[in-house]
Amino acid sequence: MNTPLKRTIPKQQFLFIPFIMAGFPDEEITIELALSLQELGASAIELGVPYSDPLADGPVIQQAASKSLKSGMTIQRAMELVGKMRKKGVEIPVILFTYYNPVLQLEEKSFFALMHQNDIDGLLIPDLPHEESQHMRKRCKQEKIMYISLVAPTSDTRIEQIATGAEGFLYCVSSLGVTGVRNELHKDIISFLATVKRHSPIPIAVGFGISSDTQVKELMPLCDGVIVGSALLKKIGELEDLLLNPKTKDQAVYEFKQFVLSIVTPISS
Amino acid sequence: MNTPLKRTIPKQQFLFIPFIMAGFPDEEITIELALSLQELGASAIELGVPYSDPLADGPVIQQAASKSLKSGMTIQRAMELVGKMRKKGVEIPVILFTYYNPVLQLEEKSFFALMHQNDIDGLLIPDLPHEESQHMRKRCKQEKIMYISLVAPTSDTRIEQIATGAEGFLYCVSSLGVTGVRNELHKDIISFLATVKRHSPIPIAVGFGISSDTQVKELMPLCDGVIVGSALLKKIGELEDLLLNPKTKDQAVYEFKQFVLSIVTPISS
Amino acid sequence: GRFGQFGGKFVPETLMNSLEEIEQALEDANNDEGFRTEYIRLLKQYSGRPTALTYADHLSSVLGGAKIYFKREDLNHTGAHKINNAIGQALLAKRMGKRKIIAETGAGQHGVAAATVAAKFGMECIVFMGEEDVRRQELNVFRMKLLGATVIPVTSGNATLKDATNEAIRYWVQHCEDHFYMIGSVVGPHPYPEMVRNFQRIIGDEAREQFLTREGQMPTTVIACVGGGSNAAGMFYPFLADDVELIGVEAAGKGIDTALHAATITKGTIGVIHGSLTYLLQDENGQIIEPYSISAGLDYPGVGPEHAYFASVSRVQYESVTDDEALYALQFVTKTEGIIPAIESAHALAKAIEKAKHMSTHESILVCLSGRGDKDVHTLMERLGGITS
Amino acid sequence: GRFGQFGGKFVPETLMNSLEEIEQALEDANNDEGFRTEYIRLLKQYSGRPTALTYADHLSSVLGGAKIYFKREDLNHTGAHKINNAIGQALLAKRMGKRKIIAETGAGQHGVAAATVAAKFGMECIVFMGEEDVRRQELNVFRMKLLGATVIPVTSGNATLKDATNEAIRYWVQHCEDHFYMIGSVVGPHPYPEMVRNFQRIIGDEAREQFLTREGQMPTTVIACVGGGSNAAGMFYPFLADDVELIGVEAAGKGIDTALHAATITKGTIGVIHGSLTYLLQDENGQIIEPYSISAGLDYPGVGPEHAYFASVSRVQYESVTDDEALYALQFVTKTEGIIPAIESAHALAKAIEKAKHMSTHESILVCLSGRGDKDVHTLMERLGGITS
Repeated sequence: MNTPLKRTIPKQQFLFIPFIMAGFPDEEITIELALSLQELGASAIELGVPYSDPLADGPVIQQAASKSLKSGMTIQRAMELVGKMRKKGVEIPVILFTYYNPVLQLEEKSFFALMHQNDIDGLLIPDLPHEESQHMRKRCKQEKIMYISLVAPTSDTRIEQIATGAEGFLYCVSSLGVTGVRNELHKDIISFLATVKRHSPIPIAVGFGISSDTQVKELMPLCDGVIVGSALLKKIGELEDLLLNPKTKDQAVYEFKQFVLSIVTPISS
Repeated sequence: MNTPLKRTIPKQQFLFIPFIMAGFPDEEITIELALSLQELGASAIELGVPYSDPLADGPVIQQAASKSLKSGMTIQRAMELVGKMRKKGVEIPVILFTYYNPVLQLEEKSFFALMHQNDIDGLLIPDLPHEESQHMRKRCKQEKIMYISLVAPTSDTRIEQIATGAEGFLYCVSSLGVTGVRNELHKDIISFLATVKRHSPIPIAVGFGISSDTQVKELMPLCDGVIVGSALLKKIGELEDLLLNPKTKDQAVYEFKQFVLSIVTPISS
Repeated sequence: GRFGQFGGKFVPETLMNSLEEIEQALEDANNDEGFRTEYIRLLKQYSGRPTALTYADHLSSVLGGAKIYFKREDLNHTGAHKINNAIGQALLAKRMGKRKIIAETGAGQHGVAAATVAAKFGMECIVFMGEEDVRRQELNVFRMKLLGATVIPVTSGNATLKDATNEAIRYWVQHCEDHFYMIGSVVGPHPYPEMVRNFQRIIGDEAREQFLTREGQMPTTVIACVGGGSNAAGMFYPFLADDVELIGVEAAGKGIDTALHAATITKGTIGVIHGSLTYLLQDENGQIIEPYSISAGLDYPGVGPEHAYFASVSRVQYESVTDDEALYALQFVTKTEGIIPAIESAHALAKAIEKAKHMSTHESILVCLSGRGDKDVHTLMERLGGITS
Repeated sequence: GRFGQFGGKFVPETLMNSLEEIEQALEDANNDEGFRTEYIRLLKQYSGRPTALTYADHLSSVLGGAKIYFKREDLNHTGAHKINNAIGQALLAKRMGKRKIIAETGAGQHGVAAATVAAKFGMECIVFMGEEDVRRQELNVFRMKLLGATVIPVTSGNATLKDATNEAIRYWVQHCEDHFYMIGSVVGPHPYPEMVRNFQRIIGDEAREQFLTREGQMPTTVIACVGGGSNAAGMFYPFLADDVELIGVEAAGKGIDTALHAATITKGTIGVIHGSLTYLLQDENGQIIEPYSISAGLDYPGVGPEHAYFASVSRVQYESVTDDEALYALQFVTKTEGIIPAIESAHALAKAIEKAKHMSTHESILVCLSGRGDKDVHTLMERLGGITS
């Protein structure tokens, strides 16, 4: 099948890339949250595919994944959820965030067919490092899917190698570690980001641990965007019951948006 | 001190040698039981000294010893109990049956002094075999105390050696084993007793396991006497409460005597 | 870093540098005669190697078939083969200047081994253990604490070994700068499977030499149990080039036709687990399935990638043995040889017993008795309760 | 059959013939090179000897004094030195044509060793164990049953080791024709103390040679714990003629000035127990007193007669260590050396730690680490509960 003209990551604005989990707390709300994030100026959305063994994720995302899995979410349904989002008006780029094993279990042809059918723009596989992703990167290029690469402070001499040929944006792990809300930026973050910036032909976005406007403000001069995941899922988790109750849903979505705004204020202002 | 003319084990009659435990169920009853046994024709009395670790004794004697110990019985008190018996009229030979360790803890001089003071005629130490008893046998001879030796079916070539120089009577262990009531004579008992008889210059008495007139009848042609211990202590144990109650004591002593009679009938008839 | 198509380094980018550091250190160590000398010295003077090769004369004569030999890894310090690897990795960590050890553990055997070497080397040790396992294996938890280790109960996922491993990796990701992750089996990203196999091949090296000396020939068959597969990898490796039948025994739990088993190669499909491409138990959507076995050490949803390779090229035959068969073998060997094997090892023994009967007395089976069963006595009491009455 | 005035055969006449049979069989065995060959072969190929000599480098450096070495009897099959003797006596029983083994046991270590060799040799095994100990040591009871032994709970006396021994002797008296009584320590009537010491001297023979090879000289001091005293007898014997300080460590329980201890030589008097003239704990009327120690293996009111002799001629110095000191040493050694010693062995270790501090780094202490502490983990959990929180 032919692929439509792909969406791209905007290069002129400071990027705000939120992460949400497919099916958490349910499919309908996931769509609604995506719409809200688009409305709040998200540059793209990372949609997490829940996985049984998410070894790069902290407890907040693990728990969200676990709940989503229990309700029957699969990689295929997560991808189809993007198709549904599109129908409901989500127009910004959507990046599928999934561990490698679920991808591996789909025939490669089916996987890319599903990517296209559901209008998914990018792919991020946290446990497929540069050395192991050669084939997938090549295939994504052929299929015009952005393959998002990650660099970490420990990547060191590998940064240049990874940055070369990276697509969409370069995901910078802001501190050593798995995803999760943290209060302190890694002390070497400034030199790390400078190094990445020097080597990267594309925008660099910082993720893993961003939870406040202060952090965003600190980061803005150092990079081209931020990824916010755990902080959002934590909030969604807190609002879960309200979101699932039709009577309180709107109020909960409003609260969620207020929370997101509180973090991204430095960007919009 | 000078020792009086010693009592001896009669050689003309079939011997009935009962075993009772010093202080079981109490001192006074022990004396009374000794008197009863004398009255019933006992040729001698073995008086057991209770011991914490009576490894040659079965459960009945162990239990009697344990009770007696708890009431404060010691080897010295047991020996003094013989003195008391004498005063109450026990005139037949009394043999002190004691494990070696309590004897060892008394100065040798004190031990023999106590033997004499309390008019004790013999000594039997079940855990002092021939090889270890040389000194004690010599001292007993000097002190004119009968040192009672044991032979067992397993003694085999040792029988002759043990029998030579044995005093009083030769204690034949009727079956392999510790003291206790048994229903069956050791199969090789006949040839065993014949061998002992052949080598023994003194009467041979069979012990360890005699509890019925049938056994006594069977044994009479084979030896010169029987030792009855566990069967008596078992009966005393059954009568314990009655013996200790002044109101029922006489009846209990009567029952005890009836029981003894039932076993020794073949001898007296 | 591959065994055929299997293996690899499927880990977050954050860890790639650590893996490269380890590779580098390993290469240096391999070029340093002093490293191996120290490793062998510790195995000998601390863990008591060489472990015995025991001819199971009574068992063999009762079965009337092949002669059965046991490689006695149960006689190692801490009671299983795990210490071979823990000593090797601790030496490597020391060489790398890392004084803090991370380890994952299921039943606690590797955790105890890691805590043990950490104590001996004066290192800190943090052990991740599923909360469920912490509860079930309180004696081993106490042992680790007595050894000075910190035991972290893991509540994520199903709170078992798989999740403890995830959590250990997460912790490593955050603390890789000064921590060394001591993996307990031939699993994980490259270079772990190869490294652990090399630290465990002492089992096979010794056994092969002992057997040759004793019997003047090779065994007909070599059998070892396979969870992650470290004792099997160590046992098989030196025999690969020999004309010897190699059999790996997986845990069939309640039966491989039920959902309750841990027979990864027998029933699994190819995927990625804990950084490595290998066979694993997963559903059609690529979600990992919790395995089951009475044996905590075999209760793992993946398997070492080199075993996946051995299976793919048919050099090693992988079979499976149920809980009941293993328990029967455990009792049989205990009663005839006076050796209480670990339930893990009993899986290998069950296969040996089954095969020996159909072999001639001129043939022989060498079994890796990977650990002692003392740790399993509680489990056995529950399952065989009748024996105590 | 005497060590100076100590020892002897203070048993019922019924047993004298059995003792003579054993003496005769031992003499025959000693003249038969094949017997020793088979004994050594089993120790090596079945029990895993020689056991390691471990230099406790971390512990020694923390203490800053003498170099401490451990003779690792904990690495034996079944986890303690007890198996050395059980193998020897089983071979003797086999030679005598006896297929039924009687054993007494306190905590269960000797019972397990006896049940183990009985299984290996295809013999029956009946183990006498105080009812109180049966309750406290249910894991070991289960182990023995798994090994096919019959465990008889003893209710007489205080239902502990002393009474189990009495009961085993009583059973032996009744069944001596076809049963072999396998005593677990250097106690009992002649020839047991000498026989058990000879089956245990492999400890000292190996350790002496290993130490000489490793250090090129003799250790300054050799230390072993003493209950009945078999590990100490085995360890000390080969060093008797050397210029080496020998220290036996008894259990001081709650303190030797309290009634709760098992310091037989330190506080006992001469008497007869279980067929042997030796030191024992008794009251002034010659009744044996129940001893106390946190360590079930040292909780015995007597001591091997050869130790009484060594004490009387001052060749070995007997000291004592309290429960608390032993527990502290156990934890200290575990944390610094990664070895959880048996509480028994921890008594020897406590003395070694105390002495090492006051010795120079040129001096050395060789400690017999007689068994592993896995069996004691329950006891430790109760006593050190805090560690788990």
